[in-house]
Amino acid sequence: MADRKTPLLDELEKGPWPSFVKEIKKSAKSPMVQDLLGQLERSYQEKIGHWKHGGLVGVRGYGGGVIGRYNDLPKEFPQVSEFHTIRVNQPAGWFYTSEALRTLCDIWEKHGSGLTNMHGSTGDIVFLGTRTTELEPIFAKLTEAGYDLGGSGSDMRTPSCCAGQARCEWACYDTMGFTYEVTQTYQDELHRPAFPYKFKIKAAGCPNDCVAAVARADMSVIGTWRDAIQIDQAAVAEYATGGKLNIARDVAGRCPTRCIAWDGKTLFIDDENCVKCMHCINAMPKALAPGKDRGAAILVGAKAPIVEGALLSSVLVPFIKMEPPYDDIKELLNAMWELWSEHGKNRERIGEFIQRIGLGNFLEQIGLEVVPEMVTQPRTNPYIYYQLS
Amino acid sequence: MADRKTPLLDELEKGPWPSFVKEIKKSAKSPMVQDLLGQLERSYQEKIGHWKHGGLVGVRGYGGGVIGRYNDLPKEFPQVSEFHTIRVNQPAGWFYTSEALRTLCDIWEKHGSGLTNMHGSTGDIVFLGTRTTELEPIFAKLTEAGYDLGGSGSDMRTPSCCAGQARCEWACYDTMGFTYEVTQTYQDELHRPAFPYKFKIKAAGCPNDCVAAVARADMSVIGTWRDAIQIDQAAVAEYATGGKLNIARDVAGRCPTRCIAWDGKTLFIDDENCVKCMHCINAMPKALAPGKDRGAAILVGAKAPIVEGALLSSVLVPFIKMEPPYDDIKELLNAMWELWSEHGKNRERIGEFIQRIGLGNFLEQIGLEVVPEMVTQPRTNPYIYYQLS
Amino acid sequence: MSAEPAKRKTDIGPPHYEKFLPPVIKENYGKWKYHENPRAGVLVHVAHSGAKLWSVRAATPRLMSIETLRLFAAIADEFCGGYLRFTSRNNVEFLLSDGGKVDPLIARLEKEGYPVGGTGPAITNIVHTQGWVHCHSAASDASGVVKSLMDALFPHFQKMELPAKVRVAFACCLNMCGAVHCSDIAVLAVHRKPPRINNETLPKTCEIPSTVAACPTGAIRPATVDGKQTVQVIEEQCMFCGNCFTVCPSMTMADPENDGISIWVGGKVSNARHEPMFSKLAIPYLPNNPPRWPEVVEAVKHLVEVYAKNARPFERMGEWIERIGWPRFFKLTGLPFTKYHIDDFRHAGESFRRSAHIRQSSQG
Amino acid sequence: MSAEPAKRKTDIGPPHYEKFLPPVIKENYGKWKYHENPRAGVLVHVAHSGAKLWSVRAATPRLMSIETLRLFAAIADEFCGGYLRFTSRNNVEFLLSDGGKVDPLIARLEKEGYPVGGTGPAITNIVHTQGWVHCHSAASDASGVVKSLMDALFPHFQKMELPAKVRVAFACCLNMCGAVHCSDIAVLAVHRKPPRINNETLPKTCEIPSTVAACPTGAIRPATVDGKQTVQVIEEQCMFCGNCFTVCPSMTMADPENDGISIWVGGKVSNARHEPMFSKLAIPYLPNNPPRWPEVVEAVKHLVEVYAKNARPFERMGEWIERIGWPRFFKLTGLPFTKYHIDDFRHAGESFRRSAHIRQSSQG
Ligand code: SRM
Ligand code: SRM
Ligand code: SRM
Ligand code: SRM
Ligand code: SF4
Ligand code: SF4
Ligand code: SF4
Ligand code: SF4
Ligand code: SF4
Ligand code: SF4
Ligand code: SF4
Ligand code: SF4
Repeated sequence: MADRKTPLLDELEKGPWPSFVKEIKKSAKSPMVQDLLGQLERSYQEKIGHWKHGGLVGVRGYGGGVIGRYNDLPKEFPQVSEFHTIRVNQPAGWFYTSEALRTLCDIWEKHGSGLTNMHGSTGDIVFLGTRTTELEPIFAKLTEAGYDLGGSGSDMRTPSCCAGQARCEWACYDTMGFTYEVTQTYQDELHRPAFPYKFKIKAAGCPNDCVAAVARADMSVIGTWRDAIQIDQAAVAEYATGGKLNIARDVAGRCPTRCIAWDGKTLFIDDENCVKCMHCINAMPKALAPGKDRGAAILVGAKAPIVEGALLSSVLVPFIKMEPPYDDIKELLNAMWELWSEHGKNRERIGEFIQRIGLGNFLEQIGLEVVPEMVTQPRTNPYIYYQLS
Repeated sequence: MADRKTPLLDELEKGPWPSFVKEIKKSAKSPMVQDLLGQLERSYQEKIGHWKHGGLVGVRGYGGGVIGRYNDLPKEFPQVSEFHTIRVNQPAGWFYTSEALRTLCDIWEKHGSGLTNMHGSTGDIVFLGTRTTELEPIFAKLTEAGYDLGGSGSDMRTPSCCAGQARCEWACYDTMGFTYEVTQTYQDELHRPAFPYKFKIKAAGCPNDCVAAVARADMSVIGTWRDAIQIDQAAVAEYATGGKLNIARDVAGRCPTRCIAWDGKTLFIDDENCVKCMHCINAMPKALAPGKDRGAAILVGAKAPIVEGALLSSVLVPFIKMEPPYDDIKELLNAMWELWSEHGKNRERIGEFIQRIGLGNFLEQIGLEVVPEMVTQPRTNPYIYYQLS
Repeated sequence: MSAEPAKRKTDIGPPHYEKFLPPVIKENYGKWKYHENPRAGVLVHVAHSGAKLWSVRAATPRLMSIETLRLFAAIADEFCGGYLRFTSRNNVEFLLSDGGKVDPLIARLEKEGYPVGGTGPAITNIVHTQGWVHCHSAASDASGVVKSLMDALFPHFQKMELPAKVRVAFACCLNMCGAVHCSDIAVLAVHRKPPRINNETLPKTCEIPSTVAACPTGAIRPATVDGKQTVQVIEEQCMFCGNCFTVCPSMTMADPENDGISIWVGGKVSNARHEPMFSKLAIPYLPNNPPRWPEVVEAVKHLVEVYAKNARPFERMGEWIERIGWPRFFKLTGLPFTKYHIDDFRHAGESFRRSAHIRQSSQG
Repeated sequence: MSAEPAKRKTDIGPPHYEKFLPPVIKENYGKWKYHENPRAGVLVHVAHSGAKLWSVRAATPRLMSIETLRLFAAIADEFCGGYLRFTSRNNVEFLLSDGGKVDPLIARLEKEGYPVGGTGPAITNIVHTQGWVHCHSAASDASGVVKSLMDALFPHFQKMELPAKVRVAFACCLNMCGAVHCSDIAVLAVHRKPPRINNETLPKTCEIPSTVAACPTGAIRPATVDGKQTVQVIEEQCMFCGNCFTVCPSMTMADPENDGISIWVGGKVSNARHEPMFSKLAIPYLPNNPPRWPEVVEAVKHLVEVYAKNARPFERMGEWIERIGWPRFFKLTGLPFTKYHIDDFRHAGESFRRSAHIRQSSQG
């Protein structure tokens, strides 16, 4: 069948940035991709998508991992009348070997469009477009090769994390180890949706939060430390004389709590007032490092706007030591999930749930003590639900 | 009739701070006050008040100015079975002459308890306690002497203001002149409740806000300026050497926008970024003064918690010249009152009303242009009510 | 406007303030240059003309007998041509054009029991309300608590040795007539039991729809009790604000055992440095203990002392706490942080800590 | 747990990452000392042992053919023993233990059309979503807008000359799969017409109670249209979020004429300096103009330029705007401030300026 004409899409082959159109065309030997090109060109002409509301498809025994997709132009583009997405759980930190990549490519070449997202926004390997009949064969081959599906629907979503200790000097705990551990522990929660709504976990090794955990995860695990920042004064002096950095203005002057003093010779940090924001360390990586007493802060509740408005995660546990097998965090997860599953409304994220029942009540229910670190300030309104003893 | 025994209240005659109990006893020749003492002692014993829910009483043709009060122990304390409060509109800035005070005392001695509050929390002279039958006579004598009642109920409440230009070098407009003018202009709105709820006006001459306008008035008029702060460098130098003030730390270091530079000799202010907070001027009154292009910012909506939670006023007009007869402000008031009276719910303060209908809609309705000064930041949620043209 | 017979005077408004201004003010109105604060309670305002105005500020209990007002009048006649004013915080100020009379005036006022002070970085009069003296809503008395507090805080009224002004306010119920919602230290009387409904009187005295509408949490439902139209309260949903009582006399809140006092800190009104701030909860509940409320007095004194010891010059209570952080505030004051301190009303979520900015090292 | 026959493999989870780590990482795992960023796209991490790891970051379109993945695999074999990874923003990183191979690798990648860059104070890949390529909700395409934007912003990918990182994100509907709510520059596709209800199919396809419950503003009411149980939308109450469509296929949002794109600024995720912040509305609407969305590209370029010109070192977009104030931001960018910029949802009042802190002098 002759290659389709795609004048509009062709415009997007131009320019220095790698082109997704070129990518699609690279796989255009697949008839599916031919029709995808045609349908997409049509969308570009008409300024409207041609996918219908997703239907429920999946692999046996799993409730998630596949996003069903059908088009509304089956006559014109029959090859993509079914064009489902498969979410494959990525290796922690998105590390691969060439061999691993080839294995995945071979499976996907045989059973799908050959198009992927590396990676989906939650972190999965996304296999973009196949038929219902291919789902079981793909699943069999994936598990054979040691891979499994990721999450979708009202389940625990595929956890993800930054490179952490694999490559970063600032990692305050083993983000990849932790992510692998929770993913394995909660395979059932990941594959069989049983929550009121989705629940995402993201693990960042330090407060720079390179996986946007605070904005995108129902549970955000953010590495931090409890003791003093490690300072190498000699190295500080080098930065001072290096001419690239104005320590007074750019480092001390930008410390959020103004807890850095710099007299031109020695850098003094009032660690009591340091909020572990990372800025000074970021600015002088050779001179400063997080302290030695490391762990993580656990925050909960981030989500996009739907329904009650977007939320960032908020502090649940100000500091916790991160030691395998992370039993305390698992207990916390179990307690939260139990409460939320029982009392959460349909499609109510845990962040919205907490606001509805009140953080104080939530903490009481899951048996966590209330500490002032959880809030920016105590209540200002006098509507207190006093409980008379 | 023998003086009552008030052992508990007597405890409050002790100590250095002037005693309200002594005050009450000073007027104890009045039988009313005798019973008041008795009833109050009883409240102190029982830890509960003995006043019943206020009933509607007043003077002919007025809907406000009197707070009806009856006790729940008419047998024990018949003299205070009726004990109404009269709110007398104070002179702007609470200035008096000895003669004026005596006039008020004479009227109140003849027709009431002889107890007062100088002043009520809204600003009125409060005559504390009299009978229904005394209301008309008191009103006649007050008007005779050139006084009138203040507000209560769902009306414009008695406006009040700081001493302003009468005594303060920082006053950016004539607070007392303005307050007198609006009070006189809106006598009908003040005396005949016709709003959804109360509406308070407070005028502060500068951002120090010595009448707490931003917290306690539905319309808060706060003096400010548009040009550069006036600096007398010589006087600054005196403060620098005076030894009392550390200009770098206490002045520049506390400027909210850090827009002050101090090199030990000259003080430089980046007025573009000055938010007119007053701090540097407060700290060096002999050296600094507000600019010459003076006026006021108009804020709306402050209130106590009932019903939706406490509010501070928010910016409605960032800057306005304050010139008698203040027609532009009157037009603004009329526009706001009209809209609020028509669409406000019963007992919905204007601050709550604005939040319910949306500030954007409110501005459109009253014909004010939207400017970014009205908000700390643009919206973060994407729920935009687009209107397609 | 007014439908009154012509002869009866109405709507004349207050007298014009000009009548009450001393000559020095009339002459220098709007022409002041600067001021000084030589001692607590004394302000000297200097005009561009060079003219000077001395203001001497004396304490008042706000609730005053006409005898006292007449005394003030007499003193004003004797020392300053009869000119005086009251302040927005209920102190009295005598306005002198002769500086020589300041000290004798102060001596006289002290002798009469109206001490001079309250200016500068000090504690001035406590804005307050009616309490048991006149209001039906009161969860405590106002004047008695204020008197007890000011007796204890009195040294700070006479000296100017605090880091900054400390504004203390009192309100006797959640209506907050004292506008305590923005004070360095706010003392707020609270009810802690749901309204007691009088089903006999309610149908006659209350408008049911507006009563239902009055409840911020929707805890009130219409109900029929033995044939009568009345209301019922879902008690778990009641947070004791008392707004139902304001609109409906048959729903009474006052309760001798459980009413009491809460304490809030860190509010401010001025724009100086930090924007205005609400007060935040420090102590959820202290007992009503007339005549001198020792627990409340102790708590407030303690807060002032900890603040005075730790804050830097010009730092208001709330600015100081922001600098050191709330966890440290609770440590320094030794106050427990409880479930009650976490907001759970409309915008509660806005007060959650939505970042990893945590003073991890200040555990100790 | 799983009720599957034993032989069928399930719930095995992802492969263990250790299998994929190069020796230099295995040996120095958790023992890194510091890093350097010698040029855009190249990171050198130095371990306490002295060992070094070079990471070379190349752009990807995220949507990739297996042919490209195989190419990456081949390149990895040739230059770094087959070790590579992808980043949280969809770039690819080749992991070298031999610094000598860095330049040749870069040359090779550039030749293949996968340019190197995106580190440091630069613009890296745009987090984005499916758009017309795969999603039913899309108000615009994702890949096309991103490609057009990155072509225009490309110099900032290759150089590190911005005051700080500028994170750009794209989402094709308010579900915000790109989590655009905390980006320096967020490009968000929007619907602007209420859902079109298909009363024929709705009764069969949608659960009416959950559809009604799905509406954040309560704009959806149950209704009966010629006998059929369906819903109706109070159009004035609809703000086009599309959540009804998510739960009910018979309420379609997409509209070729009125769908388009909004632009938001000043969000951030990191805790560095300022706490994380949401993005705020800058431009309410720009038209959908495929294939290259010129209006959107221009607007974003302009925002980056104004920021680059005015911000100070280390200042993220949102930190810069906070320093100069929003009024100045709108002046500098020449963008109109409209009614749409003022929040009017749940917590709107929290964004009002509740003080007199106003930059009065920056009118000009
Ligand atoms: C594939 C992916 C976008 C992408 O191109 O990468 C995606 C695609 C969809 N998302 Fe998402 N979401 C994806 C990450 C996200 C993220 C970002 C994240 O996870 O970090 C968010 C924002 C964070 C959050 O969870 O709040 C996100 C917030 C949503 C929402 C709004 C949820 C909310 O509570 O606000 C919906 C609507 C819903 O859940 O019904 C949604 C729904 C959807 C659906 C299933 C459409 C729908 O209404 O059912 C999309 C399927 C598109 C398709 O046909 O392929 N998607 N979605 C991402 C998952 C890939 C992966 O597994 O790695
Ligand atoms: C007398 C005074 C307190 C005082 O001792 O000074 C006072 C006394 C009462 N106030 Fe007030 N309010 C007084 C100033 C205030 C203030 C402060 C202010 O005006 O600056 C506030 C807070 C600011 C505000 O307006 O929000 C205030 C907020 C309230 C409220 C709550 C209104 C709200 O929207 O939150 C109520 C309840 C109501 O309006 O039904 C209320 C109601 C009342 C009532 C009428 C009781 C009632 O529920 O009907 C009180 C009568 C007490 C009595 O028997 O004398 N009072 N009230 C003040 C008026 C004196 C004067 O005219 O000068
Ligand atoms: C007399 C009075 C106005 C009136 O018309 O009655 C007044 C008078 C002055 N105030 Fe005030 N303020 C008065 C209530 C207030 C209030 C309102 C309140 O407390 O309810 C405030 C807002 C308080 C708050 O922020 O919570 C107030 C916040 C200020 C400030 C800002 C202080 C700060 O750093 O936040 C200044 C500037 C200063 O003190 O350096 C100030 C400065 C002044 C000056 C120096 C202005 C001047 O040059 O005349 C006056 C003497 C100050 C002093 O007492 O130390 N005045 N001042 C009020 C005296 C009350 C009293 O009896 O003690
Ligand atoms: C590779 C990656 C993590 C991963 O496991 O994939 C990563 C890696 C590094 N990040 Fe990151 N960050 C990565 C996504 C992020 C994200 C997440 C995002 O953008 O969605 C953030 C939060 C962004 C935000 O705040 O909106 C992020 C905020 C930072 C910061 C804080 C920057 C700031 O001033 O706010 C630093 C510190 C710095 O740059 O000095 C940092 C620093 C670093 C360092 C220097 C850490 C290290 O020593 O290895 C790494 C190289 C930085 C660089 O690219 O300039 N990384 N970094 C991600 C690369 C994405 C990409 O392809 O460009
Ligand atoms: S989040 Fe911290 S530890 Fe993880 S990669 Fe980023 S900087 Fe390193
Ligand atoms: S980490 Fe942040 S808060 Fe701590 S000292 Fe460094 S800059 Fe200051
Ligand atoms: S508000 Fe300003 S002008 Fe008025 S008295 Fe206070 S300081 Fe003076
Ligand atoms: S008035 Fe306030 S903002 Fe302006 S320069 Fe002085 S201290 Fe800074
Ligand atoms: S605060 Fe409450 S009790 Fe006190 S006067 Fe006001 S309404 Fe009455
Ligand atoms: S006290 Fe307040 S919360 Fe309780 S029922 Fe009455 S109005 Fe509702
Ligand atoms: S943002 Fe909306 S349109 Fe885009 S992928 Fe997510 S759900 Fe689909
Ligand atoms: S688009 Fe959103 S606001 Fe409009 S009806 Fe649907 S759910 Fe409600």
